[in-house]
Amino acid sequence: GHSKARNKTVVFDIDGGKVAQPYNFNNLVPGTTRSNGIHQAVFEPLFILNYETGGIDPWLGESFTSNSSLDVWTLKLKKGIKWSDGEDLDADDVVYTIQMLLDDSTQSLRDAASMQQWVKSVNKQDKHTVVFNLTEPNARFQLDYFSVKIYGGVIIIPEHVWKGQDPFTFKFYDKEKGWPLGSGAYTLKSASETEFIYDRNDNWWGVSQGLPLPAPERLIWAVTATEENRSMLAAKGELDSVMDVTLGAFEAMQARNDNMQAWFSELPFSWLDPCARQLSINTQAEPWDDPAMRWALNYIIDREEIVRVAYEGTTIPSMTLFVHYGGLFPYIDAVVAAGMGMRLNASPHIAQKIIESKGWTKGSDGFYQKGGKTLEFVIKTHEGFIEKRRITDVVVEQFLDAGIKAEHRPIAGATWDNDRYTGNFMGSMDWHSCGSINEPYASLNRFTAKYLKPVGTTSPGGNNYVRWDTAKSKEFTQIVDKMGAMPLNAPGMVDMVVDAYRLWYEELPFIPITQARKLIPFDTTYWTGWPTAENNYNHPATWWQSTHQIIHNLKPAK
Amino acid sequence: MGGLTLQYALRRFGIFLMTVWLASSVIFIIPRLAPGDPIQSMISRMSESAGYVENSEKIVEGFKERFGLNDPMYVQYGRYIGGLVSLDLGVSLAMFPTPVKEIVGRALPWSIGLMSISLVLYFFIGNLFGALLSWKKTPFFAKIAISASMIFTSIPGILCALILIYLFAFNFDIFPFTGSYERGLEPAWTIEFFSSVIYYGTLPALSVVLVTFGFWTIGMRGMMVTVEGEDYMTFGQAKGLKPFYLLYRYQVRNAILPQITALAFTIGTIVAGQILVEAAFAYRGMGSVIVNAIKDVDYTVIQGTSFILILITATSVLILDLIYPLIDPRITFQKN
Amino acid sequence: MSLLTIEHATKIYKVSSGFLGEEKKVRALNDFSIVIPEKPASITTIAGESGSGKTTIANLILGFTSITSGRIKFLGKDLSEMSSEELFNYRKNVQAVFQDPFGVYNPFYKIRHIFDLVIKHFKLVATKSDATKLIEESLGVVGLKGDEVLDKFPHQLSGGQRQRMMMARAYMIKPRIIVADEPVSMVDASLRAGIIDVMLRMRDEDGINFLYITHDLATAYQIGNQIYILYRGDVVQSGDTVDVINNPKHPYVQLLVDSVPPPFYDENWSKPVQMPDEDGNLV
Amino acid sequence: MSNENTSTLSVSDLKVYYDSINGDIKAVDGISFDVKEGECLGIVGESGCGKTTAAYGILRLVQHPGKIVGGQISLHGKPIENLNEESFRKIRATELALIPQGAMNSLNPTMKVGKQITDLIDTHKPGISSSEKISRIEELLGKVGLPNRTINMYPHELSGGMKQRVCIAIGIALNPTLVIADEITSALDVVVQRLVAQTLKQIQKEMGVSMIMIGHDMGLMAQMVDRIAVMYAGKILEISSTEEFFRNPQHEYSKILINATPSIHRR
Amino acid sequence: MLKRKSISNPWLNTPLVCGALVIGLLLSSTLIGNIFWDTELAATRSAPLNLPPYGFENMRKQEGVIEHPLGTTNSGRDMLAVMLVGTPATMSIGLIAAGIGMLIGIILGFTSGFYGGLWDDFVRLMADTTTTIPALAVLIVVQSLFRVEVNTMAAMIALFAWPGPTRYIRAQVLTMRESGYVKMAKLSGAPERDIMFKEMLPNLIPYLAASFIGNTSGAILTAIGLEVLGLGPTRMPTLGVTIFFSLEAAAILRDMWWWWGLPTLTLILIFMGLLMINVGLDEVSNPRLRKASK
Ligand SMILES: Nc1ncnc2c1ncn2[C@@H]1O[C@H](COP(=O)(O)OP(=O)(O)OP(=O)(O)O)[C@@H](O)[C@H]1O
Ligand SMILES: Nc1ncnc2c1ncn2[C@@H]1O[C@H](COP(=O)(O)OP(=O)(O)OP(=O)(O)O)[C@@H](O)[C@H]1O
Ligand SMILES: [Mg+2]
Ligand SMILES: [Mg+2]
Repeated sequence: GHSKARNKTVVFDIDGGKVAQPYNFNNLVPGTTRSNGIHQAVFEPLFILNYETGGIDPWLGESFTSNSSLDVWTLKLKKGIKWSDGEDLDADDVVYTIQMLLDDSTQSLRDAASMQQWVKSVNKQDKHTVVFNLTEPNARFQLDYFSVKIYGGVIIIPEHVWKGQDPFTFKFYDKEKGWPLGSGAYTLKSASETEFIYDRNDNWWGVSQGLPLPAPERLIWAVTATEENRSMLAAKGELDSVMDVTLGAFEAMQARNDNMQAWFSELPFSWLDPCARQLSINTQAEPWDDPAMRWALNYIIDREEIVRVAYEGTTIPSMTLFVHYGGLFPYIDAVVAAGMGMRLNASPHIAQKIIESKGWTKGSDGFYQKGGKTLEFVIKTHEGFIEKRRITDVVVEQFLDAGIKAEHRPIAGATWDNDRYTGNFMGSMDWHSCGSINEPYASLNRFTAKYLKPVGTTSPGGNNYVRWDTAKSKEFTQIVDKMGAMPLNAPGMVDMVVDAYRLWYEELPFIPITQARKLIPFDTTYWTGWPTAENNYNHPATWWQSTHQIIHNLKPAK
Repeated sequence: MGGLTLQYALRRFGIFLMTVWLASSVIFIIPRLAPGDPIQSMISRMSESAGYVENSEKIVEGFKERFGLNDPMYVQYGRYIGGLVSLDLGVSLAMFPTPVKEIVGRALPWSIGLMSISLVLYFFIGNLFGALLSWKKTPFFAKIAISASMIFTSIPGILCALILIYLFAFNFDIFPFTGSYERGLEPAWTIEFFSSVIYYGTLPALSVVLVTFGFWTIGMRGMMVTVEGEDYMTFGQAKGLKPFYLLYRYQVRNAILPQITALAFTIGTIVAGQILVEAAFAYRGMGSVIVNAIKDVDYTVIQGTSFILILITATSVLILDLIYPLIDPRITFQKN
Repeated sequence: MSLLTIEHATKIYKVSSGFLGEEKKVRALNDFSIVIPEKPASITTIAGESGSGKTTIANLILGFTSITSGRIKFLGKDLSEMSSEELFNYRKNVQAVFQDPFGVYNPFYKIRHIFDLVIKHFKLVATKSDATKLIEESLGVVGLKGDEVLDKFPHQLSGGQRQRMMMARAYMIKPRIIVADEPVSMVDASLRAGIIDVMLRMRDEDGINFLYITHDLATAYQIGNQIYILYRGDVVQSGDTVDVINNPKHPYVQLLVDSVPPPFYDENWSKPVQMPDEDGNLV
Repeated sequence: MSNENTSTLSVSDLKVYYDSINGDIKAVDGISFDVKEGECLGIVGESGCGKTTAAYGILRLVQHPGKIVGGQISLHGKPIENLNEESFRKIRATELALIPQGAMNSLNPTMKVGKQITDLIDTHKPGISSSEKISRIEELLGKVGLPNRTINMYPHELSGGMKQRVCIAIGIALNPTLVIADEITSALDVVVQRLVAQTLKQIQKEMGVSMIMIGHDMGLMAQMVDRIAVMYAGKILEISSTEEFFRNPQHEYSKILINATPSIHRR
Repeated sequence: MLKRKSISNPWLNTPLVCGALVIGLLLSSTLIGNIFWDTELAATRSAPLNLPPYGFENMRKQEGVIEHPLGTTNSGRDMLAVMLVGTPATMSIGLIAAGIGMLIGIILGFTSGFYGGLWDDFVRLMADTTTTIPALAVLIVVQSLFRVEVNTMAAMIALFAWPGPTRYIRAQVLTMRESGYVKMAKLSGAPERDIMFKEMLPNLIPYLAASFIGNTSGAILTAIGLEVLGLGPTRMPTLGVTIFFSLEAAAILRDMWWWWGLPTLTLILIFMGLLMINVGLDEVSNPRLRKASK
């Protein structure tokens, strides 16, 4: 029997088409896929950031603490961790992994560049303790790289397998040898472009430590192609966990399968993704280099209409540039209380006044003109992201109504990135204030002047590619830099955020639009215990490495 | 056989090489016309899921160096053509370090399999319907049915695929939704595996056939009308030949010749059309390879897969040229 | 001075098989010479079996194909050395009537088109009314009326009418010589006589020379002054028409003469004929 | 007119029209004639007067938009115009054979000559052994003066005269009662023309078949046929014996035809 | 001489006229639509979302309203307006692409056939090469890199639509070059340009028309192929774009048949119309069917 009973199996879907490289599990090479189940079920993280509590749950790690000056961090591993081949997973593996990243002179291995930026040296203290000496203080060292803040983090690799391999070409795949090899409760049974099957490893290390084995005997990650297809499979009960779908698709599934559920049991159904959506504006391109003109755009944008039309009500408008997570509420509240909350609805008449005050007049075609030039605004989007395309479609209509000749241009991801990072754009619908989850620094930091690059050269890491470069931005940078050197959520941080935020708010280098939603349906026909707003042990992003938690929480229905 | 000389074969092969070379050069140039590079795209994909990637410019530089993307264009071109000659399609940029040959090699058999089965079907059905449509003795209701069935021609392949999935997989439970063979089966030379492949391939093949056969029907009908007017058809009738014999041995036999030519010339287009259908079924063929490669601006994979398509068309035209005198005795190699 | 001279004309067609192709050579005409005197106007017949090179001669004279070796002279001037102006003038003086009375008409246009073309490009007359007069006059020569034919499409007329209009067109240009390549072979017996008659009248009344190309010895016998008989690109016998036909010397000429069916009930084909074998040798 | 018993084919008042938007084109407009046993009847007339259409009318081969509007046709005195399609098919080539106009295109270009004769035999005389078939075909080719290797040749490998002779071979393959030869020589050059005509005449005499010969070459007609019918605009103007016709043509048109025929014997 | 009645204009046959009517109607639908409908409603957010056509119910049990008789999409586009606007847009892609392809074909086909020589070899090699390039793959790349709107997209498609006409026209020119009327025109002193475009070209008109129609449907299909991949124009709701968004929103499973069904039906209508025109043109250009008028 090649198939296991349906009620012992959990089927997850992988969207985005076939997995192009199914037989390469070298997660250090940037191109490889890891959300094909391998980092959800096999490669375990050290810690998992809990989006609901704002705290950090231990997984392989027991604790990760810093000295008071924030430049020496000590990792303690749990005891008794074993690789699935029975070898110990201990400080040696951690040191080996980090050292390999530090040794990569090309900095092209995943995480190599960030480790080299922050880590001066890494040392084993004892079998379960590793000490990291940082190049400079970093309050977010554990959070950013080892706690699945978003998607995943640094993955510890088995020294006894990797030793002597070329980390660039090693595929970490050999059925005979039992590769790929992880410490998780599952091992890979088979791989192909369209599906990955994992079977439970009953000798999982946790058992010896008194932890229960997860209930599912088999996990499958299957490529399900189109939205239509995916929805039909789910409606038929052939998928237990579906990645982000549209509201309509979810309703259709629910109409045919009573057991479909999502984060909320009613509108907006969705869980909020950490990357809120924003309209970025090139602050060096005329006429949008004028903050007043950017404000005019903001006055035209009707966020409620965007939520209603582009999202069919499945998300909420952004009040600030932050994502609406509990950990950020103190800052959001303070900013709003200071009168800097974004408006829900449009005030086109204010926009009109601003634009006209800048010498633009409406021509016979209904568009503003000045000196023979029409007021144009081109928004580039990533061709593959329907959600952003739909927001843009609505925004374009709003701009057109207000007399701005707006145009939407979805292009290939690589070109889109290149255009933005080199400043070859006017507007872009994206999510690049993304970063803060439980503290405000990460998002603000991305727009500081230290990342500024002239138009034509690439902005580092896509930071401050809007090229915000004014007196106020310098002031903003000073405040944010100060925040960076303080421990997480230190006292006084709220006031600093309000100060910095005011500088940003006045010049508005990008316009927050909506919160990003992820409508993630689960089927409770065979399995219960999926994360929901009520059973909120963590968030439901099943393509993240935090999915280990979900799998361990599943219970057979009946 | 009309004197197939070595000289002719060589000359024909020369043309083949030249077309392949020219077409491959076009394929080399086009992706490089736009800004944006594959490494950046890779980073972009990482940031889609991970929020943002720190120090990505370092990664980009490192990889550009590794892949020689900083070399002058002519060096890259030389390397590319040199690689093609030794059938080395390079290493995927987006899926480093997998060789393109391996990626394509895994997908190609599935595509070719799907293509050949559906090709036989739509070519047969299309021409049969075209012949019946123009034949006097075809019952009227059959002609109506054939004409009606041609509406599929105007439906986009991917939509047709989804409608089929909705009907046969979702509503009637007859065929599977996606995939190429049953979950958990290991590819092997067993009956079980093969029947599974056929079972899973039915809907994809059906989609391709449905949206394609109409073109052949239309073409065949036109050719049949032309041939019907030929003197030899009247003479065949005067010989008192049986109507059906006259139909297939006289009319169809001659009408199908231009269809065969057209088949060779359009094979690449048809395969390209199949891409969308494959994508709809998450089929293991070249379809999703190409679609993904394009999304990631993976030059080498785009070039590699396009090169395969170019080879398929050029080879089929070459084969056609070499065997055409067998199909049409009037053509000799010396005339062109 | 002679009107038209062909000296040792040889034509070899190169049949290439396309791109990078090898070449095959077909010797269509071999060392052909002829002299057509300016006066008196005459009809010179070129006869021979199919593929013997007759049309090749016509094409060479009309400049549709280039000569491989030898020369063609018009009033002493070599055709290949003519300037484009002289060539244009040559065109005016050397016209043609072809075998197929259907193919020479562009089916897209009305009959009038063939006359308009000539008038326009050769600038024969200045005004529209002059043009009409000229056309009517030329049509008159071949026994047709303008309003009967000019506004019809070619397919609406009979083969005989179409062929006579071709004569009228050539006549309108008033050339010195008309190359008539099998002008009657696709026309019915009953209409043939009319066209032959027109040729005779044009020769006798207007002094137009004819190069009459045919495989039909019977008509040649009726009207021709001189005859050249071609066999596989070579002239096998030439001379006065009546002489040649009455005294065939070369075996092929004998065969040709023998093959003409006597159109009378009381005269029979004498003996069965024997075909040349595949290599073209006469048995 | 002729005696019932000895007439192989008798056609009376045959009408074939072509449909057109402006009404019917009366291509054959009520023609009547007989062909006696072993006789050769010539039909002459200008191009487009309806000769081919008449032949097709007799063989029921008129293609759309043409249609047989009326007329009685009997073979050996038995009417055949009411036979159903299948029975009529069976008498084609076995009783009424056609040698088509335009032999250049009358042979299936993708079939070897031998096969084009065999398929005829197979259709009408199934069950003949293949060796017998081959000897029959070789005999036929011999009759029309073609070498045996012609069997394995494709039509495009043959010259016009050879193709015409293959058509003759096909026409006479099943010893038909009546052969209709439609302008079989008009596309050939004089020498070949004569050869083909002689061959046909000889075969007709040997086999004693009746024949209708269509053409417009008066010289050839004079040599070949026993009686001549002159057609003009879909009608038959006169039918008379060849001798009578040349001596004493009844119609103006007939006189033109005769006088317009040049000769190398009188100038 | 037999009196031959000429058949009335062959261009006026039934299929041709019917097809032309259908196509003409669809092409002018925006113009006609503007009279009785507000085609601005085709824009995003101009109507309530997800409404079914009048007289039907959607999955949420909402009833269709007469203000949006053909229903709406999930981004609030009125389907009637979408169809009125999108149909001619889709068709114009086909027409422009086929037109340009045809034009290139005419120029290259005529010159290469007429002059022969190296130029001819070159054109043939180019045509062969272009045929081997997988058009869809190249178009996907170009479109996803540059994202062009309707007209430019049509022009790009045209870059792959010329080898067919070129090859055919070249073959025809080679035959026509030897024809009597071309020789006559030469003998009448006509310049080469006149011979090509005044003597030869008119005779190809029925074929050119038929091939134009065939290429139009081919180009429309190519465009649709790009659009259903999400690579179509943005604001303009062409049929393919509409289908793309419907599939992105699982319209089939949501029973929103009007969303994907109406554009599909229109596509079928377009193709049937073009097919009828083609059959009609066959009657014009097929010598056998035309014999009657000879
Ligand atoms: N364009 C050409 N290319 C190659 N060979 C040619 C060409 N034109 C004629 N020939 C060859 O040259 C020879 C003479 O041909 P030509 O047309 O002059 O003969 P003809 O006497 O006019 O014959 P017909 O009586 O059939 O018209 C033939 O063998 C023919 O095949
Ligand atoms: N398919 C057709 N449609 C309409 N009219 C036709 C068709 N075929 C022939 N005709 C007309 O019928 C008449 C007789 O044609 P037919 O072919 O029988 O003449 P024919 O005497 O055999 O001429 P030819 O000597 O040229 O072979 C002609 O006027 C012709 O135009
Ligand atoms: Mg000739
Ligand atoms: Mg005839």
